[in-house]
Amino acid sequence: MDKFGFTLSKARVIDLDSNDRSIAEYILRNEPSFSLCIECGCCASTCTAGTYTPFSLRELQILLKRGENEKVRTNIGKCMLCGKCSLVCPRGVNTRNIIELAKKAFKNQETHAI
Amino acid sequence: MLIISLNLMESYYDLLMQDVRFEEGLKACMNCGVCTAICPAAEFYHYDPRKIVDTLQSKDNDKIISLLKSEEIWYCGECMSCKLRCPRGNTPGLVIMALRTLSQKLGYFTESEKGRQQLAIKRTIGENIFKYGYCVAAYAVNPEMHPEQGPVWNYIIEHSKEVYERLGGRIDELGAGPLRKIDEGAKEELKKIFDVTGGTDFFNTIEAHSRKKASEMGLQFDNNGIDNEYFVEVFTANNNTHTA
Amino acid sequence: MMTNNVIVIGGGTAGMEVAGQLARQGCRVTLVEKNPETGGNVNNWHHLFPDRRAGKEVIQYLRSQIDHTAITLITGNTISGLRHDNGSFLINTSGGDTIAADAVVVATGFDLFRSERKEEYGYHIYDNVITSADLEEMFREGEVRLTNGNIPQTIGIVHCVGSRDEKAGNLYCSKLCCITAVKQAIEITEYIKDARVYCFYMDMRMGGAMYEEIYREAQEKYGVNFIRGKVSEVSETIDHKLLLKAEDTLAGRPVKLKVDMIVLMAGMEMSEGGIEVSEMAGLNRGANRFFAPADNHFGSNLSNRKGIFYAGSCTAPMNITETISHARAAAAEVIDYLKEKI
Amino acid sequence: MKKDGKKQIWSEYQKEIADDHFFYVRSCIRQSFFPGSEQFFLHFMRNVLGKDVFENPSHTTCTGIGYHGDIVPFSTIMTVVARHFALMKESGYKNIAISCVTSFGIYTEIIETWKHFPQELEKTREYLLKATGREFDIPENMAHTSDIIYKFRDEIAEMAKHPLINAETGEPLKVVEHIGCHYSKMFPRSGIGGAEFPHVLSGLIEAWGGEVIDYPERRHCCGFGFRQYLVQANRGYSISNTVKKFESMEPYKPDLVLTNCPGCNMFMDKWQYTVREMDGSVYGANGESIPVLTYEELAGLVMGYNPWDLGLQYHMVQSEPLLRKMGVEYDEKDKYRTKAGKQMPLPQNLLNA
Repeated sequence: MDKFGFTLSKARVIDLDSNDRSIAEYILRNEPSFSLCIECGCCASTCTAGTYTPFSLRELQILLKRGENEKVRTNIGKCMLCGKCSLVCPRGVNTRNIIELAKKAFKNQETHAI
Repeated sequence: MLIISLNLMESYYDLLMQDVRFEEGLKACMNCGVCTAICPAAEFYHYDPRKIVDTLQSKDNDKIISLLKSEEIWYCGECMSCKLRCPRGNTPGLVIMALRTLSQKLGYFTESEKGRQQLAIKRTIGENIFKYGYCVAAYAVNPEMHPEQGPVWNYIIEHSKEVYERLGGRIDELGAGPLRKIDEGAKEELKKIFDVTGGTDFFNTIEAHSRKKASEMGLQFDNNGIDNEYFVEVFTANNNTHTA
Repeated sequence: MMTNNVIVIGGGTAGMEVAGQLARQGCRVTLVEKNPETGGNVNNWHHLFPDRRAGKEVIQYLRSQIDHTAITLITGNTISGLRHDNGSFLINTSGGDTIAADAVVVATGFDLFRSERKEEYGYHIYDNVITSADLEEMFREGEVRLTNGNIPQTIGIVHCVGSRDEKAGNLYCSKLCCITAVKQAIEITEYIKDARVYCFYMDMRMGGAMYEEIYREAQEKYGVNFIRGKVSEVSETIDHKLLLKAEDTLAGRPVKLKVDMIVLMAGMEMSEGGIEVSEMAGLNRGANRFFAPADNHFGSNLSNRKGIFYAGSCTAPMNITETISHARAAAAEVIDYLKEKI
Repeated sequence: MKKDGKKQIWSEYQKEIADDHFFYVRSCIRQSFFPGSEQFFLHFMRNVLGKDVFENPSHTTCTGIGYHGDIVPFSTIMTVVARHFALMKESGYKNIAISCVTSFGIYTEIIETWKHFPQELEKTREYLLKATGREFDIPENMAHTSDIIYKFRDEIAEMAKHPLINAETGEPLKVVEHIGCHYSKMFPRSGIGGAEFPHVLSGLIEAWGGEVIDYPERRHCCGFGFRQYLVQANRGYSISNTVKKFESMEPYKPDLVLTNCPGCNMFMDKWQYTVREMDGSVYGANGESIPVLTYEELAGLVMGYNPWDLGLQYHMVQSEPLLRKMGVEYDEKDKYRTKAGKQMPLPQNLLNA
């Protein structure tokens, strides 16, 4: 806190012009069904992790597509990879594989391999 | 003090509906997000007016209670930009005003850091109204509480007589003119209007619930003024969970 | 069967179809069209959903429908009077003719929403904010270009312009704009390699045959981005790009995006010509300003006045398939009416 | 950008503004921070145009800041406003001229509420009678004082000594207009030019020779946010929103910001100081801050009034860069003198000084 008793705030707006969408593009190349989501939320409603924690697979996919990677990175570990999401998806999205790929991409990013 | 005894079966939605601003502000939301898109509060706070309106139209009592006790209903700046755009004719800003009024009537406002600030607004702007007949008057804007006004404000307050005199100001003088002293009769009428319309009760309600909360928090509370621990706490506290 | 005279008001899809059907059933038909040419709104559409048939082909089909000796076509004329006299209708045209008819079919169609009325989108103010109809014109000319001649790389498509919007005075869904957006998004990516297209929608209303499949194709094959949120405002940046603001409602946060071009999916409104006819003939209209059929289920071609029938999108937004079906049903109703009358 | 589209919109949002006989109500913020503005308005109306503008000394705050700070109930503010209408009726006036945009928005909202909920009007009549014994009529004509300056903009242009033209280059000055949210966003019909492309200030700028800057965050709120400024802990909201606007207008290198709302004027002026203190950011060209003027101050400058009688020296951002561009001759020695001509000490650390 500075001499004024308040500070500037960071904007929450999703800025599609500056956000990094390389992880989304990587996932899309390796799992084309990533493009098919219609945001119905079936994955999130069947998700075991989502039942007990504020974790939404539907939102996670949106955030990846928008390049809001930090928010995904801090949450993705909650997924237990049970695969029920893929089972219920009406568009045949392989959500489980998307999670695996995202984790891999984050890891690669950390080791500068992407 | 204003007491609302709430029948357990009574719905908070119906209570809100008694406020014409709520009736005017909430018709039917289709979650399009035009309000949030341009909302100055959504830009910086964890705030989404669309979600608040959607929660309210669910009429879910528990969810409405949580809202009344929440931080988020205090994030709106009441710029009313949302009213201009809503394709369903809703006004999230008016809905927020109704929520804030009810939250204060029920004493829920002291449950949140942002809500507790109502005492600070009452003790500054609210007291100014009775004392001066103005919400804001130069001599009530203390440079110490407003360092952001910059050195020019220190200067103006230090030399207020000369500064305002040159610009036509009439501090401490009756009659027309800027910053004129408002006559006692007018201030008395203002006070009576507050008494008759529930404004005084509303002030007292804010005070009573704040006093109670101060004691819960173990903070010193005076019945007047701004030199007490509770006032300083609500005026300055920021737990840094409100913004990104 | 006795020869009956029928007047059809409006020479677009519905009017031409109903005229052709009636002529083949033995009626003498006068078809009055306000524009110099027949075809109505379809003239403005280069290609059509769902199969991207050329708009011209539909026009050709419709013109062949009215190529009949029993049809008199009067173009460049509006209706200036309509009255009922001794069991028949007397209709005045703006050209000064008076036509007698045993039945009237109103096929006045729709007007495209005037997008400048959504002031916050800056149509007619900011360069490179265009409508779906303007884009069809570009497709017809074979080039999608910005006003400075450059090729746009990022394009934003705004759904629900003038539809589902109290501020625009239209509470209803225009029904065709979602699929138009998807069709045009695909076409843009075909015209401009590597173009990034973003559709801002409230709901994807893919209720027609093949619509959902095309939507899926747009996602899967063409990489069109869909963001759920109504665009709140458009502004111009110093480098002459357009800044879009919406909420990404599925992420629960505001979103902004700079694009080169914005395409507004203008909705459908009751035509001005239709409103004039309704006032002249005392025909009821609904809260959406379109003609109100006598019955929503069994009488969508019937009006509140005996002998006056409706065909096509003067009663509600309809696509071409529906318009043609509705026009054929109108012809059947007219024939029934004329039989009973005798 | 096509001007004709805007003209079309402006033509659709014209409102009737009375020509004479105004009942004037002051603004808490304008009279505290820009008292020279209100005084110029009254001088211009009364002495230059010869109009009748009456100020009843018994009028008070409308309590609008308290209302939007959510400590004043709706019934209370409706009755306070009704009292002003009663004073107006008693003084024999039918046209109200409102100095504050928050007040203007509130008066508009209240009258609209009375139209939709007639029981609220009846209740207000009862409350006012009970509390004060007064009765009121709803004004026949209601204008913000910027509407009135807009009405007489061409008269001002005719008298202009210093049009909004760079005296050295002959180029029009680049002016950012900022309209207070409560001027027309709630009720677009209540504002000249509506809410998306208001003409109330851009019309002044054009009439006086300047060029209007349309920048992406033009429509965004100044950041006041009532409680978001009134309470220290919340001021990050307020300044962050203002910064968002300044960052958006910066590339256009504006020569000045013109406002019609006293709050906006104060924030856009003062926050330039605060943000510079916080992180060193400055938004004008050549490392200068951007002067922020009220429409009355600008009208006064254009007409050739002494900037120090208008009160420009009491802004945080000093206006000398603008005065030089406009070719305004000013007396540096007169800047900090009392009414009687006595030299005062000089303030330190102002911007552009």
